[in-house]
Amino acid sequence: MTFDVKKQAPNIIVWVLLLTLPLWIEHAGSYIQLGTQVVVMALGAMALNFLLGYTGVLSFGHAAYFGLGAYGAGLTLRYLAPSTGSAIVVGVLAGMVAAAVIGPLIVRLRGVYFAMVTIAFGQVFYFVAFRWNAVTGGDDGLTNWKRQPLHVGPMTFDIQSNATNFYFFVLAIFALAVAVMAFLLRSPFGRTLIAIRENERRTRFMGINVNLHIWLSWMISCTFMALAGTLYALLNNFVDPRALFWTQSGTFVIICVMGGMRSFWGPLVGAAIFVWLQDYLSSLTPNWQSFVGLVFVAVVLFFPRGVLGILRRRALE
Amino acid sequence: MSFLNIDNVSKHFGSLVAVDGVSMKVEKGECRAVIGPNGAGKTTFFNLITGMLPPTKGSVSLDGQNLAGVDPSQRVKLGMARTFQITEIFPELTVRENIRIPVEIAAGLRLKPWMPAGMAGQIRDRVEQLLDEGGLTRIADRFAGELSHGDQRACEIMMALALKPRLLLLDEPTAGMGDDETHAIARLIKRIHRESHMTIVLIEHDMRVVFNLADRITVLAEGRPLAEGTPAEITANEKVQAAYLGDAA
Amino acid sequence: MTNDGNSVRFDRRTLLKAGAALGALPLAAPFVQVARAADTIKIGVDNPLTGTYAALGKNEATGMAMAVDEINAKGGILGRKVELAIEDSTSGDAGVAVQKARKLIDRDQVSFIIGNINSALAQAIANVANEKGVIHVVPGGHTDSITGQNCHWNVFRVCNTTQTEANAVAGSVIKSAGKKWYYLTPDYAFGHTLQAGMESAAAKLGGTKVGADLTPLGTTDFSSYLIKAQAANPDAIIILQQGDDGVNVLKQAVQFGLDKKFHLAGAQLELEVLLGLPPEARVGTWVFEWYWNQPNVTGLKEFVAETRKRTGGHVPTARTWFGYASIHTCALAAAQANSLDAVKMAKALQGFKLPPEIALMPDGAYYRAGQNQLIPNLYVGHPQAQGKDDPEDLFVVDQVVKGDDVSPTLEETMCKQDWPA
Amino acid sequence: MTQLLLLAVINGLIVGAFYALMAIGLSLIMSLSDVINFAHGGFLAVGAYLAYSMAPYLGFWGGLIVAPILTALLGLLVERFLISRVYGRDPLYSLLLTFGLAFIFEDVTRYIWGAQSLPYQVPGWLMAPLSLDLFFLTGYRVFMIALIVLVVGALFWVMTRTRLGLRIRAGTLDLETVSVLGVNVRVLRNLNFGIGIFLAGLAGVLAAGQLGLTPTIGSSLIMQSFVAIIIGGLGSLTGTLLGGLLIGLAMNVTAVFLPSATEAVIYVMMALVLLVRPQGLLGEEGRF
Repeated sequence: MTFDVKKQAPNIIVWVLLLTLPLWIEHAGSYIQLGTQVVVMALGAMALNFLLGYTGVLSFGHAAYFGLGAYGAGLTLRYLAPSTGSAIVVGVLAGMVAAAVIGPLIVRLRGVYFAMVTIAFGQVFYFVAFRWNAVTGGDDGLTNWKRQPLHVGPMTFDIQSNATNFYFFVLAIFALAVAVMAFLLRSPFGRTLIAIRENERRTRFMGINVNLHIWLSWMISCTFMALAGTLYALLNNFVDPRALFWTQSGTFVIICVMGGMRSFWGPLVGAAIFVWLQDYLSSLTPNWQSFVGLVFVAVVLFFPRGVLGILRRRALE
Repeated sequence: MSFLNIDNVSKHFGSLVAVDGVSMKVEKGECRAVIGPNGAGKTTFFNLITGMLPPTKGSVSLDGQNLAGVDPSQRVKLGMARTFQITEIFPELTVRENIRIPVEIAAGLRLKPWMPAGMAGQIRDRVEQLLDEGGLTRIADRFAGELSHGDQRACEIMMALALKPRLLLLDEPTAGMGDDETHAIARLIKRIHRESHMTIVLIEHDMRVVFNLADRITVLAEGRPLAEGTPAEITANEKVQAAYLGDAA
Repeated sequence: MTNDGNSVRFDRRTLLKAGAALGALPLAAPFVQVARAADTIKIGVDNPLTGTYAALGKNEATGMAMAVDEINAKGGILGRKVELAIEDSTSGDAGVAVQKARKLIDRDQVSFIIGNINSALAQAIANVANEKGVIHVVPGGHTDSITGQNCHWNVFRVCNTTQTEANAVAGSVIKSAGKKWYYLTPDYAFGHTLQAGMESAAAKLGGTKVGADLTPLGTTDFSSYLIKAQAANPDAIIILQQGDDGVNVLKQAVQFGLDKKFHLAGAQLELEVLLGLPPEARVGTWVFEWYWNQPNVTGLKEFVAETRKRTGGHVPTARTWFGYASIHTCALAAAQANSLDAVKMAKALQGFKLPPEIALMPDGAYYRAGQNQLIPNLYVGHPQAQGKDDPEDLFVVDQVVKGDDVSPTLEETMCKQDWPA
Repeated sequence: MTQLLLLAVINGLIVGAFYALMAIGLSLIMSLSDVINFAHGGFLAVGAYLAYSMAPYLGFWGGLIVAPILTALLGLLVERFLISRVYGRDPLYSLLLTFGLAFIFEDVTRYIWGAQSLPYQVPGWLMAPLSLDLFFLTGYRVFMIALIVLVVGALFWVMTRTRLGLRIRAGTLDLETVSVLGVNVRVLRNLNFGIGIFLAGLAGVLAAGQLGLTPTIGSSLIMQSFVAIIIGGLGSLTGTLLGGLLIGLAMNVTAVFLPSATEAVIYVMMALVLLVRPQGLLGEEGRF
């Protein structure tokens, strides 16, 4: 195996930028928590893109699994154990189990119908979090807990009060998750998913049980989404039902599309743009919602391939 | 017992009877053509064989195994591969990847989240072999969606072959093609048939192709079997001439 | 990770460009930053501008702007000009509110932070402000815990606790309606504590609960709850919903004629809700936290006139005053302490009495020491369908209550302040 | 308890009829154009605000008629210049487009009419309850039901008896064939969208009579409409109507016994329906 610099250039650029982020983010007029949020949202969007961009299945209800991860982590720290590690494990399991159960109900559906049903199922979790006041804190959110310092053997990493350490913690998990997803997409199984996206009928007539593969892809996607959710909860030391609300799902979809659904790093680029833009616009004008809406419309009408899609096309020409 | 045994199948859509009591026996290694005028129910008949539609009546069996209730993807595992009237390929992938996916599936890797040690070379060789057989090597790195109609069709046939089927079903393989392309595809099918003794069932409109390729011909008209026989017998059949060849000629 | 195959396909130039674009994004943004001039003092505002509480947020913002102009006209804080850094907290997304609080404190280096109308968001911001040691003023989030169980040395509150409001109104309701109450309570912290407050206040006067329903925030159709309430046959239906929910429940209750069968009452009512109701639904017994039409209050006329000038003729609401008093609290704290040191300012505010032209109520208002809760007057009364002299004069004050008489004692609040060593 | 239950049932049907009105509009658009119109709630709010603004000049009745028509015209324009541009593309794009439009609608209505909830008045004689026992049967709610029955009836008539309706229904089943037969699909979809938005506008005016008028008035109603469509079956107007009534009923009955499950119950129903009949109660098999 030789190291192909040309091929690796995108990866190198992405990782150099992410690893040096704490050095330049404040000079760029931003702040480290926003950088952490970009990485968290990017992980969520890349998880969604596993299903959306690489399996071609349109879920509009992924916020539910994001929120389940977040609540799983928050509830663990609040009630079970003061351990960041277990919080993440519980959150991820919560998302995975829910996805496994709901999967069989929806894998038979396609297109807008699939989208609508995923939204509606997502709302179940929203209402549970919203109404089960005694446990989840209801609309007020789940409070009175904090992410805990990380103990690895005799060493302790202070990710609790040190924002930069927490950033690197999130980045490490992001790297691991992204590596697993990339590895899966390059495997024979991953290629069957791409085959389903490209042509479901052809794939079925290759002897693939399409529904089973979509279910697996759905579960993988939701599991990583839940992982992103746990990090989101840890970032804010807070969870509320809005993390589960269906409009949050729309945000993830637009992030994927904006960055470029067909590019591996597209969702990361999309997350960087979206998070920054929303932060910027909402400081600038109380009518930021209109601008966010306009961004949606503009992306759909003029940049359906997303930033990386456009760049790639131009490069090909 | 014949290799493919279709016994008295019918398909009703509401009050419309698309296929009405058709039986057909295809022997191992045979190349069978199904012909008939437009609306004769050929494609529906095909869909009954491949399991895309459940028959209203009758049964289909392959190599002695009854296929009732077996869904399309499982029929593929039993050795049935097909192409479609409108080419079904992976347009945004390269031709090589189009072939590679069914090769991996045939190697039993459909659910493998990693490439097993030692398989990579084997898979690569098989892909190159299929590309070569299909005459696709020169365009292996182009996106399938950009290819000419004939090349796409060749790609689709090789994708079906990559699955190592025992029965190959081709739905109008030369539909909408010019003379050169038609000729090339016919040659490809002929070579596959000759070299691998593959059992083939094809629907075809172009009579030159049919008489060139088929060992036997089944004629359908208005969903019913009209005649069956060797090309020579069919040419001589008056019913067929009246119903079909007459207005086709 | 290598990118062989089409599935994960890249092009080097693409990514170079993308990388450049990604890097350039924040670089292109320094103009976002409000000038960080050394001679201005910044007050961060983390309050809703969109969603359910947008109308309330806007009124608070008006009051804040008025206060800033007054302070600057008199030379600013410690001789430095005051400037607001305003962020939209949204009406319910605490994640956003927390993010914005961090942004205001870390990046904009504000000396004070103001917010929030939503109690949950106020509590979340309070935790950030406490972690960073910045003075935080809550203008209008009522949940008791903010200046109770979860109180902090640096967190001050202008509006009342729900228990105070309940204590103020309970007697009047029992007197005018009767002792059997059915509660319709919004299902979030504010509603829960308000109902608990009403129950405990009523219990002291012999009132009983005959039933209660929790309604989720954002409920539009209250008919099923109203059906249950009337079946319980209470003396009074206690409506604790606020904002849009309050408008919806009152509108429907009156359409069903329930105001003629039972007494409709509640604790907190706001002018914004009354303005959103059709005249026939302006009924019941309630408490206002501040009202614009009061005789003999120093500076009130001028305040009303200035508000009208800024809002196209509208009168100030309690929210306008909350915003106004919040900003003045910051300026007064700095002046009193003669310093911008948060601990010194917080100490200076213990027991601090607001000057009358800022308190704008008959008996004035002061921050109770050890709790940081403002103790003002409360106004118990009833709405009127149409204002006599002014279309926005929709509330008739029957009784001005002294905050000291109805506030829970310091022990009852369970506040234990956590002063830094 | 029996009486309470009876009241809940009647009330549930009233509320359900309203959900159905909104859901039918959504369902029409979804079946013919394959678009989930997230902006439906936004159109509803526009209808309500237009009626409010016109009330001083046209009165309640004028507003009731004119506002939905104006909303429908706005719908035609939005469809013609924005939504029609994403037909034939991945459904993802139409979803994102209407999602973005929903943001814009909410914000623009807030910009024009303000965030403050506005009092919308219906004629006094409609306000009183019809009887003391069935106090929730106000004149207004009875009127609302009558109007919904009338409009839905008219819609069914249009769909089964007129050429436009037949074409829409045929297009829902097989758009390709319809276009081959020489029907202008573009115009068909445009008009169909207009009809859907008309229903949203009407729902808006009716809602404003009961609810406070705020920019978010529509977004809180849209999710119930989705569930009504899924339960009833996409592509079947009768199914959607049934779905609307069922969820109204379920929510109100649940509110009596287990109030905290009021919202969740309709999703449980949806899951059950999907499990047993994925195409919905009256949906056609094989459509999805």
